[in-house]
Amino acid sequence: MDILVLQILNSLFYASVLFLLAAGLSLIFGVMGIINMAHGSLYALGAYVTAWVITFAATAVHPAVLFLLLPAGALVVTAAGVVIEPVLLRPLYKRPEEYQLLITFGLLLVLEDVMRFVWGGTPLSASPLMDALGIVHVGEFVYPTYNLLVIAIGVFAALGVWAFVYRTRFGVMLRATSQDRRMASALGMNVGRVYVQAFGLGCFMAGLGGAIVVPSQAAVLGMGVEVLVLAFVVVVIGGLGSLEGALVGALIVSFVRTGVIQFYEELELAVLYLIAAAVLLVRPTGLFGRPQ
Amino acid sequence: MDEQKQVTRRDFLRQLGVTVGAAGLGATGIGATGYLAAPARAAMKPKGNIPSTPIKTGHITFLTGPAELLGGPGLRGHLLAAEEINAQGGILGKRKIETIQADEAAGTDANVKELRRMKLSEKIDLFTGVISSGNTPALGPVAEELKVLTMFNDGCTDFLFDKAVPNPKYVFRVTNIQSADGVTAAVGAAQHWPKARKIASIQPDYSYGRNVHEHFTLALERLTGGIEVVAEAWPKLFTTDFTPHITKLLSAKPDLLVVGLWGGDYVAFYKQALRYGLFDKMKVATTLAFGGVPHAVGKDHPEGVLAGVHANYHFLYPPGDQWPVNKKFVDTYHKRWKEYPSFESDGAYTTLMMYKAAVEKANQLTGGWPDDEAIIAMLEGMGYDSPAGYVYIRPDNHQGYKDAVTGLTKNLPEYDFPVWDPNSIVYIPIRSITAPPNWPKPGQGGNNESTAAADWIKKTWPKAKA
Amino acid sequence: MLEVTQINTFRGPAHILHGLTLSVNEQEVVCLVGRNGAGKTTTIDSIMGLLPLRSGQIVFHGENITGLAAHMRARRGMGYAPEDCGIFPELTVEENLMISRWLANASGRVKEAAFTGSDAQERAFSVFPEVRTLTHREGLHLSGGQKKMVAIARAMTLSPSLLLLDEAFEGLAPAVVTRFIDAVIKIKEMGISILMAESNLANASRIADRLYAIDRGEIIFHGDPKEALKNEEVMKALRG
Amino acid sequence: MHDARVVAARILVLVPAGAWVLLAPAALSPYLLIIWCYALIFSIACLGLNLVFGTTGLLSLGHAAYFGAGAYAGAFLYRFADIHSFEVYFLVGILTSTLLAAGIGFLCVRATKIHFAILTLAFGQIFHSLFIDGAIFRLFGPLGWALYLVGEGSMYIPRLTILGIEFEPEEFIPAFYYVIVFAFCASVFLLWRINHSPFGKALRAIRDNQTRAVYIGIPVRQYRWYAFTISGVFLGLAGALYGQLDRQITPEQLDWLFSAELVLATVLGGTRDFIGPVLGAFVFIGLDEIAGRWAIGHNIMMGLLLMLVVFVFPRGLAGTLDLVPGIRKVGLLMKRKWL
Repeated sequence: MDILVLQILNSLFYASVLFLLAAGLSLIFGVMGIINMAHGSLYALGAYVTAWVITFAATAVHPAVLFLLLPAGALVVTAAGVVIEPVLLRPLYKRPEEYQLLITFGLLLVLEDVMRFVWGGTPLSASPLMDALGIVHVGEFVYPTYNLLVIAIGVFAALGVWAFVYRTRFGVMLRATSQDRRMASALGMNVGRVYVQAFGLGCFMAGLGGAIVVPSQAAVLGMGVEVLVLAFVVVVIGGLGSLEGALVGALIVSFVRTGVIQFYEELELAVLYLIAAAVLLVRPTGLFGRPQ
Repeated sequence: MDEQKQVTRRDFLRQLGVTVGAAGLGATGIGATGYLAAPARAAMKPKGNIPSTPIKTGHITFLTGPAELLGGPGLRGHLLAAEEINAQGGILGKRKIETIQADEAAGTDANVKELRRMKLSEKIDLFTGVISSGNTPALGPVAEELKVLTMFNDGCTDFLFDKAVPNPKYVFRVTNIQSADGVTAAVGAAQHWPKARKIASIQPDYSYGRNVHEHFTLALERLTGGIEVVAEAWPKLFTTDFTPHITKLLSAKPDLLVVGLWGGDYVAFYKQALRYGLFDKMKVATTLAFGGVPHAVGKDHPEGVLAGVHANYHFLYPPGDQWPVNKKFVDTYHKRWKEYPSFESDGAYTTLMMYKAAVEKANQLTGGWPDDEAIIAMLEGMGYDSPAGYVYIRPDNHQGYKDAVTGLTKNLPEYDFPVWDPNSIVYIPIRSITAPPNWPKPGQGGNNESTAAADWIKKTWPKAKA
Repeated sequence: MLEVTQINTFRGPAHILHGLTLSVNEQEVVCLVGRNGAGKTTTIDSIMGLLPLRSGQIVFHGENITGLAAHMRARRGMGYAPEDCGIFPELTVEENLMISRWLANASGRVKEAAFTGSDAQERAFSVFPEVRTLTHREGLHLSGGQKKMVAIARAMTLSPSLLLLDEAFEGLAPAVVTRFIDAVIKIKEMGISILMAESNLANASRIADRLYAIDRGEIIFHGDPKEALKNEEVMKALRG
Repeated sequence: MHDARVVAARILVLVPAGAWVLLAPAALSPYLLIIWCYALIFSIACLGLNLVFGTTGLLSLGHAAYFGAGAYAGAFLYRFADIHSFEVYFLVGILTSTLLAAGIGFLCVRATKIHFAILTLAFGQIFHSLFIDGAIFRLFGPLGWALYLVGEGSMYIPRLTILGIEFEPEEFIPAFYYVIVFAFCASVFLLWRINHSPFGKALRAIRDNQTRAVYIGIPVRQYRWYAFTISGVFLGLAGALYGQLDRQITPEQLDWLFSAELVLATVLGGTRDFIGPVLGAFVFIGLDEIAGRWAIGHNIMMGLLLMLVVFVFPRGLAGTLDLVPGIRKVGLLMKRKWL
C-alpha cells in the first residue's frame, strides 16, 4: 500500500516534468506548426544553468534564497528562445516543414556541444535545494519533500497554462494565430510578436522542466536527447498541438513506465513506443489532436 | 546462532586467503612465473640503433558524457605516464610518446571506425584505453585483424577472451576481469554481513550489470548458503530517474542490495536512494561506488556501504608505508592534475609503463627497436609492480590479474569525500576468485555457464551449510 | 482615400496582377467584378498586405503603405472579410469579436475619435443584430450565412475607414443577398468606404457607386455600373 | 543520330569516372579506400530514402530500421545457420528489410506530413529498443542471449566468401570494393528507371498535389506504400553491404539519430535532383571524416553545416551546382535520353 503511494508519487513527479516539456513542444507546434527537435536540449540547458547557478551560490547564500534561483534555468532558456525564433525559424515558415525540422535538428546538435564545452562531462547537481526541504513519511517509508514541490509545480503549471491559454487576452490571440495565421494578421495582430512570445513560452516551460528536475537528479550530457524522444511519445499519444493531450499523454507515459518497471522491466521503452504507434494508427492525430 | 555455520563460513573465507584490515597487504600475490619488471630498477642501457621517431599511441576513452567520470581520470593517467617517459627522453631514451585521443562516447560503431583510422591512417604503434565492456569485444577482433598491438585498460568483460577473441595475439588487457567484481562484492558482503539472505539487485541493463548480478549471487550462495533474490531492477544505462526502481527495491524489503551502477549513474542513484531512506533499510554492496574520481562521491554518501573499485585500486591502498610505488604515483598524479587518481588512472598509467618495460626487456634480448612479436613475447607472463600492487599478465589469455580489494565507506576528516574504513578492507588473492589457466571456456568441455569463472565456481567451490 | 497604382503581384511563380490601378474615395462603395481566377482575391490580398508586391504602390489616407505588414494596415483602418470568412473555428463568436475590440483600442486611432472597440461593435450589431445571439457559438458551428455576418461584423469592430470584402454574397440565398445589400448600404452611411470583390455583375450594380471590371489581372473597364452592363466587351469577359 | 555534344559530354564524364572507379583500390590508401566504400554505401541508402522523401514528399525518420535489418538478418543467419557465403547473407538481408519496410510502410502511409514522420520514428524506435533490450536475441535461445551479452546488441560479422572465394584480410576490402561498386551502379540504374517511369511521375504528382493526384486516378496510398517498400529494398541492400564492410552491426545503425543523418545527407545534396543524395552522401562522409578528428566539436560542425545548407543552399548542393552554367550544361546533356 505504501509502495503504491510511493509509485504513484514517483509517476506524478515524472509526469510533471514530462508535461512541462511536452506542453511546450505542443504549444510551439500548435502555434507555429514546427516540431522543435531542439526542445530536449533546451530542457537540458535549463537543468545545467540552474545547477550551475545553485552550485555557485550554495556556499554564499541562505537555502531559502536558493529557491529564488531555481527559475534561473527557465529564464535563460526563454531568453535563448526569444533569440532563436526570429533569427533561425522566422525565415523558414514559408518553406516545406522538413526544413524547419532540419534547422531545429541542427540547433540540437549545436546545443549538445555547447553544453559539452561549457560544463564538461561531470554531472552537475543542485542538491542543496533537495536537502533544504527534508523528507516526509509515507507509512514505513520516506519521500523527499522536494519531489512533492515538483508535483505541485506540475499541477500549478498545468492549471496556469490552461488559464493562460483559455482565460487571457494573450491566450485568445495565441489560439487565433494558431488557427488562422493570415486572418490574425489581417485583423491587426502582430503575428511575428505572437510567434516570439509563443516560442518563448514553450522554451520557458522546457527550461522550467529542466530546472525543477535538477535538484533531485543531476544534469548530465545526453539527457536532452533521451527526454526528447519521450516527449515525442507524449505528444503523439495526446495529440500534437493540444495542451490537454500533453497532460494526458504525460500521465499515461509516466504511469505506464512506472508500472512496467515494477512488473516487467525489459520492455520499458518498447511498451511506450508501442502505445504511441497504436494510438497513431487508430487516431492519427492523437487522443486530443485536431483533425488534419 | 548456529555455531557450525559460522565456522564453516569463516573457514571458507580463510581457505580463500581472504584477509581483513589494512595490515593484510603484502602477503598476497599469485606467485610470479614470468619476468618481473620493477620500475624502481635502474634504467638499462639500450642496445643497438633506436630510431628517434615518436611512438604513436591511440587512446579511446570517454571524454564526454556521464562516463567521463571514468574516462577523464584514465586519460590523465595515460598522459602522466607519457610525460614521465618523455621526460626521460622517451622509451629506450629515444622514442617519445605521442597520443591520439578519441571519444568513446561516439559509440561502438564509431570506435571501431576510429581504431581502423588510427591504424591505417595514423599508423599507431600501440592502441590503449577503452572503458565500456560493450566496446572491447567489438574492438578486439578488429585489432587482431589489423595486427595492432592493443592494451585495453578496462572494458573488462570476461567475454572478450572467453568468446570474442579466444586466442589473442595482439590484444591484451591490463585491468581485472569483470566476473571478479561480482565475486569480490560477494566475498566482502559475506565477510561483513554473514546473515544477509534476502538479496535485491540493481544493475545497469547491459552486459556488465548482467555479469555482476550473476557472479554476485552465485558466489554469495556458495559463501553463505540459502540466499533468495527478492527483487531485481534493470535501469537502462544513463537513466536519470531511478525513483521507480528504488521504490521497487524498497517494496521487496531485502537484507542486502547489490549495486552495479557506475559513473554518473551511481551518483544519481545514491543521491535519490538517500532521499528515499534506502540506505537505512538495507545493507548495500557496490562494485563501483569508488570507481569514478574519488571526489565524485560526496560526503553525503552514507557510511558503511561496501564500496567496490572494480579494478582493485583505491589511491590510499596499498598504503604508502608498505608500497612506496603507490605513494609516489599518488603524489605525482595529485601534483599534476590536482585530484586523486582512480582505478582508471592506475590502469592507464600502468598500461603504458608495462609497454615500456616490455620494450626495454625485448631490446636487451634482440637489440634495436623490437618488433611487435618480441614485445608480445615479453608481455606474455610479465609481472609488474604497479601502484595497485603486483600485476601479472597470464600468457594463456593475455589478461592482467591483480589481487582484489574492497571496503566499507567512511568519512575521514582529512578528505572531502568518503574513503575506506581502514579496518574494514577485504583483500582477496585473485587466484581464489577466478578460473585457473586453461579452464574450459563457455561452450567447451562441459562449460555451459556464461563465463569460465562461473563454471569454475560452480564446479569447485564448496557450498557453505545453509 | 485608397490609391492603388500599377501593382504587379505574383503567386509563387505565376504572374497574376499586371499593372493594376484602382482607387476608392471617402464614403464610396467600389466593386471589383470579374470571373473566377480573374485576380479579384489577389487584388484584395495585395491591398491588405497578405501578398507582397513585385512593383507598384499603394497609398492609404495619403500614406504610402506599400511595404507595410498586414497588421499595420489593419491598425491604420482597413477591415477585411475574406472569401472563406476566416472565422477562427475553435474560438467563440464573442472571442472572435473580442480580438477586434482589443486591437481597435490598441491601434490608438479610435481613441482620437473617442470611439472604442465596444462602440464599433455596437455599430456592427446595429447592422447585423443576429450576431448578438450567436456570441457563445464556436466558429466551427456557424452556418455559411452566419459566418459571412460575423466576418463583416468582426471587420467593422476594428472601427475601419475602409472595408475590404471578398465575395461577401457568395453562396447566399437571393433573399439573404438582399439583406446583405441593405447592410452594405447602411455601413456606407456610417461613413465607411467599401471595396468589394464580386463575381455577380447584377449584384454589384445594385450597390456600387463605381465599378471596375477585371480580367486576367488587368482592369478592362472602369466607371458607372450601368455603363458596364451596356458594354459588350465587358459582358463577354465577365461571362467567359 | 547522336548529338555530338551529348557523346562528348558523356565521354568527358563517364570515362574518367569509370577509370577512377576501377583504379580506386590501387590509387587510394587502405584507409581512404574504406572511407570511399562507406560513401558509396551511404549514397545507396540516401538514394533509396529519397524515393520516399524527395520524390514522394514523405519525410521518414525511421529508415535506419531497414538499413539495420539488412545487416542484422545476415548476421543472425551466419551465427545460427553457419552460412559463410556473402551472396546468401546479402539476399537474406535485402529480403528481410523489404518485408519489414512493406509491413511498417503499410501502417505508416496512412499518415502524411509530420504525422508520417513521427509514425516512422515510433516504429523505428520500437525496432531499435527490441535490439537494445535484447528481446530479439532472446528469440534465439541461450546462445542468442550470450551473443547479446557479448556485444550489447552489436553483432560481429566475419569476412564471408564472395562467389565462393575466401579472401585474406589484406585482399578482402579491395575485392569487396568491386561488389560495392557493382551494387552502387545497379542501384543508380534501377532508381533512375523508377524515377523516370510513369510510376515515378505519379509519385511526384502525389508529392506536389495529393488532391489532384486522386482526381487523375492515382491510387495514392497504394503508390506511397510501393515507394516505401522499394526504398526498403535499397536501404537493406546498403545495410547488408555496410555490415560486411564494417564487419559488425550495432544498434546505433537502428537509432533515429542515424535516420536523421540519412535525411541530413540527402537534404545536403538536394532532394529534387536525382543525383543530389549521392553528392550529399559523399560530402557528408567527407565532412564526418574531417570532423571526426576533433573528439568534441563534431556536433557543432554538423549542426552549423545543416543551418548553412538550409539557409544558403535551399536546393541542396546539386541545386546550387546546377546554377553554374558549365555544370548545368553537362548535366543536361547527361540527362538527354539515352539511345
